[in-house]
Amino acid sequence: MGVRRETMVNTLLLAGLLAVPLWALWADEPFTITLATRVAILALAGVGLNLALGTGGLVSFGHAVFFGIGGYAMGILAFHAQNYTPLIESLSIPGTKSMPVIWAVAVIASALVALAIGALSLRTSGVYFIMITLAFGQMFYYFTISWPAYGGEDGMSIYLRNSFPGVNTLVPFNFFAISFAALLAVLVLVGRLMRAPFGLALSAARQNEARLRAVGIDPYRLRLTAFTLSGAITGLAGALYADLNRFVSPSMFSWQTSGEIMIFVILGGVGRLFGPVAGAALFILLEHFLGGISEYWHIFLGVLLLGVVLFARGGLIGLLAGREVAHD
Amino acid sequence: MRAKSLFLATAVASALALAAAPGARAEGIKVGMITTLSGGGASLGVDVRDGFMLAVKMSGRDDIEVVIEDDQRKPDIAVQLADKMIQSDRVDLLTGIIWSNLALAVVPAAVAQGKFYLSPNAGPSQLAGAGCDPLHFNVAWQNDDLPAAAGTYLAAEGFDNTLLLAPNYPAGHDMVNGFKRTFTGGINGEIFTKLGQKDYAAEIAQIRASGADSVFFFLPGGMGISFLKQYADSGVDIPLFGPAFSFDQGILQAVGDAALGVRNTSQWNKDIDNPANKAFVEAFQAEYGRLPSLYASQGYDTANLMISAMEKADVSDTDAFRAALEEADFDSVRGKFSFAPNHFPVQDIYVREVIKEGDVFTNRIVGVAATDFVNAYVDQCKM
Amino acid sequence: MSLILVIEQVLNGLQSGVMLFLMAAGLTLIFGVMGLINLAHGSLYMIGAFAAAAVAGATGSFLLGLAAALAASAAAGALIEASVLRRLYGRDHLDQVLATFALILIFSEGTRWLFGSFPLYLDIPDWLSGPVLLPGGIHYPLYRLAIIGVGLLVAFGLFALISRTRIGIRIRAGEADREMIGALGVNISVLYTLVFALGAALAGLAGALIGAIQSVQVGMGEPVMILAFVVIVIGGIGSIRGALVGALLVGLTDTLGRIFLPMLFGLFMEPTAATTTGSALASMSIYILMAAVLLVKPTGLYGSAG
Amino acid sequence: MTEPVNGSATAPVLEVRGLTKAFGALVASRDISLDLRPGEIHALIGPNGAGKSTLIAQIAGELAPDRGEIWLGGRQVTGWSTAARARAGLARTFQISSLAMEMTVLQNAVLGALGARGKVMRFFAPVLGDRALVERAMAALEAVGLQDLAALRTAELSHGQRRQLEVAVALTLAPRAFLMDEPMAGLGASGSRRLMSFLDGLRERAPILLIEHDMDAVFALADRISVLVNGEVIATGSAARIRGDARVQEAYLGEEAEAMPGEEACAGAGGEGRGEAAP
Repeated sequence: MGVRRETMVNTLLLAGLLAVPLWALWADEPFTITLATRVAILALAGVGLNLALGTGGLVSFGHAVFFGIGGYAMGILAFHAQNYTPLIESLSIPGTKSMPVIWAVAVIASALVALAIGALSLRTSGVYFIMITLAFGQMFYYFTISWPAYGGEDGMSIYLRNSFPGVNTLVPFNFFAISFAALLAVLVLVGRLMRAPFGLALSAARQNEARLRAVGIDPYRLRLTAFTLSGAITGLAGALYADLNRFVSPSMFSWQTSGEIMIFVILGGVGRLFGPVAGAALFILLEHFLGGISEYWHIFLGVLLLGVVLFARGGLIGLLAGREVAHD
Repeated sequence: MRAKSLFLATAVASALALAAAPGARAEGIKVGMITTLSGGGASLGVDVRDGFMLAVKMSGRDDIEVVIEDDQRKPDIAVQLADKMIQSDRVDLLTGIIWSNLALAVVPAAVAQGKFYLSPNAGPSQLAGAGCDPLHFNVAWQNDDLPAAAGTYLAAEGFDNTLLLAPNYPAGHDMVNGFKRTFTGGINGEIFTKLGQKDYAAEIAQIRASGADSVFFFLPGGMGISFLKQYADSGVDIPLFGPAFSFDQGILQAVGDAALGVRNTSQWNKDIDNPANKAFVEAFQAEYGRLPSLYASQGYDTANLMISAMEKADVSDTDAFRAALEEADFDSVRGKFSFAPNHFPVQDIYVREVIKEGDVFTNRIVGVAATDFVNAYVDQCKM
Repeated sequence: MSLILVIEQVLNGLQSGVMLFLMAAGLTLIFGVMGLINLAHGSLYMIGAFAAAAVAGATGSFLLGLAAALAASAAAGALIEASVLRRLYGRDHLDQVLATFALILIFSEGTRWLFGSFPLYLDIPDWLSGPVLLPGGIHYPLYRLAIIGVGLLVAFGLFALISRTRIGIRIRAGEADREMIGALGVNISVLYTLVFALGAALAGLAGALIGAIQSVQVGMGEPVMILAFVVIVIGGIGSIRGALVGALLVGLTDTLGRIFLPMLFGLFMEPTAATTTGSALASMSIYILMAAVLLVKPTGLYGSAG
Repeated sequence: MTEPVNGSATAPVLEVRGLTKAFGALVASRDISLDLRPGEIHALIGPNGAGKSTLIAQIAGELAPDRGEIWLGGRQVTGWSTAARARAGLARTFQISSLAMEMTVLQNAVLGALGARGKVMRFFAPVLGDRALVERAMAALEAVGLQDLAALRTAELSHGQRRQLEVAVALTLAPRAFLMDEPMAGLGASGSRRLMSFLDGLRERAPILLIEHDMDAVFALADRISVLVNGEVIATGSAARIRGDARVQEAYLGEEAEAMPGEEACAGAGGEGRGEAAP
């Protein structure tokens, strides 16, 4: 019963996320479309983190690294393309304005970095893991601030949104559709993954590591794989987010960004496939709505967050769909 | 407001659609102000906003609508807000951004969409040189201006062994380069610190040991407060110079005695003797109960520039309005004010000294560093 | 570069390490006894600085300001412990991170709402200002020497408190076995509130002491909080001794790295590039240190278990 | 029903040779040697603090010995990880139920089957759509009598049912040897009896190294018994031999009577065993 109700809530969420920009298209409210695009992209970042954090129990306080790497993959490639300078001088590899290529680079780069960071960080656990991931985040943050080649703290602006074959990405709704499709695709993949042998074992690694070892499965490799996939997804979101803003900067790497991605996951419901979608939607809604009421809106955000942590542990999805039920 | 109910249920959303048809706008102008109103850098944004709104109020016009939003000093938020103001609020003109990195994120896209942007503060070199635009006007300074004027001044004063100190980020490098461009004396060395660093004991020890005859530093906000207090307490007596940012009205009270006597370069001070400035300083104090800052003066001038153009042209006539802005036919609180071909100010830059008036720390003008100063990027601008 | 400069920089590193210890000691105590990871520790530091600035500004007395800082931060600590954090002791770290992150938002914007956006003024008292001449011809600010003294005194006091006194025994018992201490009849919730208030007061003291030589403004606590976490992670979470060693390591690495890395790069690079690269690396140095320590000892230098 | 163990020609499945482990001055394992032969239940008993947990941890691979060797199925596994030993055929059950509580009963069993088969890095096909895995898991659940509760969340199981599930998960591994850490702990009298008869039949599938406090069960089930006192195996042999061993009576049984007064009440006939052992 609970399963069916959660499915219903999830479907409604997706339908809402699709319906609002459709309405905005009709009502000629392009900014509403931009907001919905932002929700889709941030939700995607959250889905990435949720794989590590919710399913795998890996509380990463450094996912901004992957978000930023995705963003900079877009920024650097597009920067070279718009200035007609080669990406790598000696090989005369050019930059590109093509989204699929940028995504591929973003996903691969962030996966590789996640693999490296994960391989080192997963030797620790608990609070140490939280803090070592934070430390890696800070390293990247200070590195990008003081690295002059790509703008340092100023970041980089891209004057035109990148292109996607057969789609005019400058039309807000088209870019929303691209982002929404990416979110859907990743949701489907992660949903399958959670039911697959890998997902079962990963979830067991979070719930009871000793049990997993006792049946002959080594949790380290599972976790490292999960962390890498998680970083790759968040990296893809970073590339899309950079394209939404046509801008990248070191703030994508800041620890507050890591905190915010975590907030999407918690607000929506840890470990729930659609939690980050609900969380990101709620966050953007709050930011937009409370931000208009008072410049001190962070106080309300703080109180709300506190309320969710203390009293509504299943997050928004938990409130709407009831207690979590084991996946079939 | 109408776009804000985004994620209520779909049903509500479509109900709203009926009520949310875009309303017809009255004549006049709609201004979008994106500035920093929360977090550590909020005092600058508050001053720009207050200066701007004071000028709007004093003009007595009721056809200026200002939408003000807080960018939280985050570039991505600033971009979102610009999108919102352009797409949803349908503003004619944007202004308000404090920080160079936020301006670089917002301005190119805004002017590309045909909106005017009047900068009350940030003037990064990219927007002054190759990235200049007919719709972009800077009413404050190019980032290099104040340090370059300081370089001229220190050279004229005969300093020949200057140590340079700035945070390790683009604006810090701009400031150091601006100074070096005009300074003809010898450079003792350069120290770049971590952005946001608050303890300068190590750097001060280095300064003490350096044997320099002067120190030029750029440390905005809390960094400057910390540095000045620690420097004064260290007993090192090598004279300090800097651009106005570390000696601004909003900061000086927090620095206290430590700043007394330090000379800095600025295009404005409250004791510049002209009627516009007198009226501004009095009105600002009456309205807000504090002395105006450099940022407040820039916000005030920005609004008056805009109002002067409104009197000559309608903002919907882009070319006419741009021409009216280029004339800069308003009474600047700085006295003389005109635009260089790249739409950055041509103005005098003064040398100020920090003093104490009663209980209040403030500046007084002690000289002129440069007359009719033109920024260094004019030639790179093709428009 | 002279020996004097090196000694002076070591003193500076010591001073920043000692202040970090005040922050880290509270954090590690709270973690050790209650198992709570408190991101809002930086807010308590900020509250100490603001209270000191407000009271010192109103009364003109730095010492009264310090007292106010201790009182205000201890009270704020006790308040959040009793109202919010108490509910989080049994929870996993994720909930704690989130809840205390929420507290940061509330404290930061609340402080701005109370005190406005402009930085506050707090200065060194006259009797501690200016440099003194140390043996060897080093001019060193008296105030920084005083900070080192206060910090070492607090460290000493903490060690004494924990190893010698009844309350220290209770703290250690709480660390070892929460249920046992309950069985012993100690009122555990009062003990927890006390420990939290103590940790908060230490943070507030650090905030006030540092506020006098830095800027007192909203957001001042977060960078320090992150550093304090780096410290306790290096030292091993829950260990006071680890916090002391970690704090000094971080203080020295940061200070010496800032000065000597650019010089090192200057040996084989042109000056501007050397200072840029050197200071970029210096700004990452403590995080590199932390990652390195954790890779060798995954539970920190003096840590027992994750 | 099982062949007598003494003088058996079959090679031991699990063998511990000269295992030593010290924590500072405390020697928790002192030159321990024992083996587990096909078809037998070998019980390991000893008073609290004798070093049973340390020994299990070393056999399972959670703790590295200072000296000594562990052999499993003819291979030395001393340096192997826990997971590698499990893959090599060592199935353990935990003293305190160690299950994934948020999963269903079936999922826990499937996890065991998955571990036995390997190939965990499968990302797309639903694990519960894999008939071979599910059948293997269901067979194990049926063996312990949990088949009707397969869809229940594990957290909702009773204590006794969780113990059964522990055993079922171990069964899915089709192991060479079972390592069972107090499987009867906390079971009522009838639960213990059922589990005893189950274990009695289980030894045909694979031998069991049984750590157990319930003396009644130990003396009824075990083919051989080893007695661990202060980190040392002071005696190994059949139930009868252990009952008659003077050192055991002195060092262990006397103390046990003092140290664990509840044992008698809990294990009903516990006194009987001691009574027989008494001179």
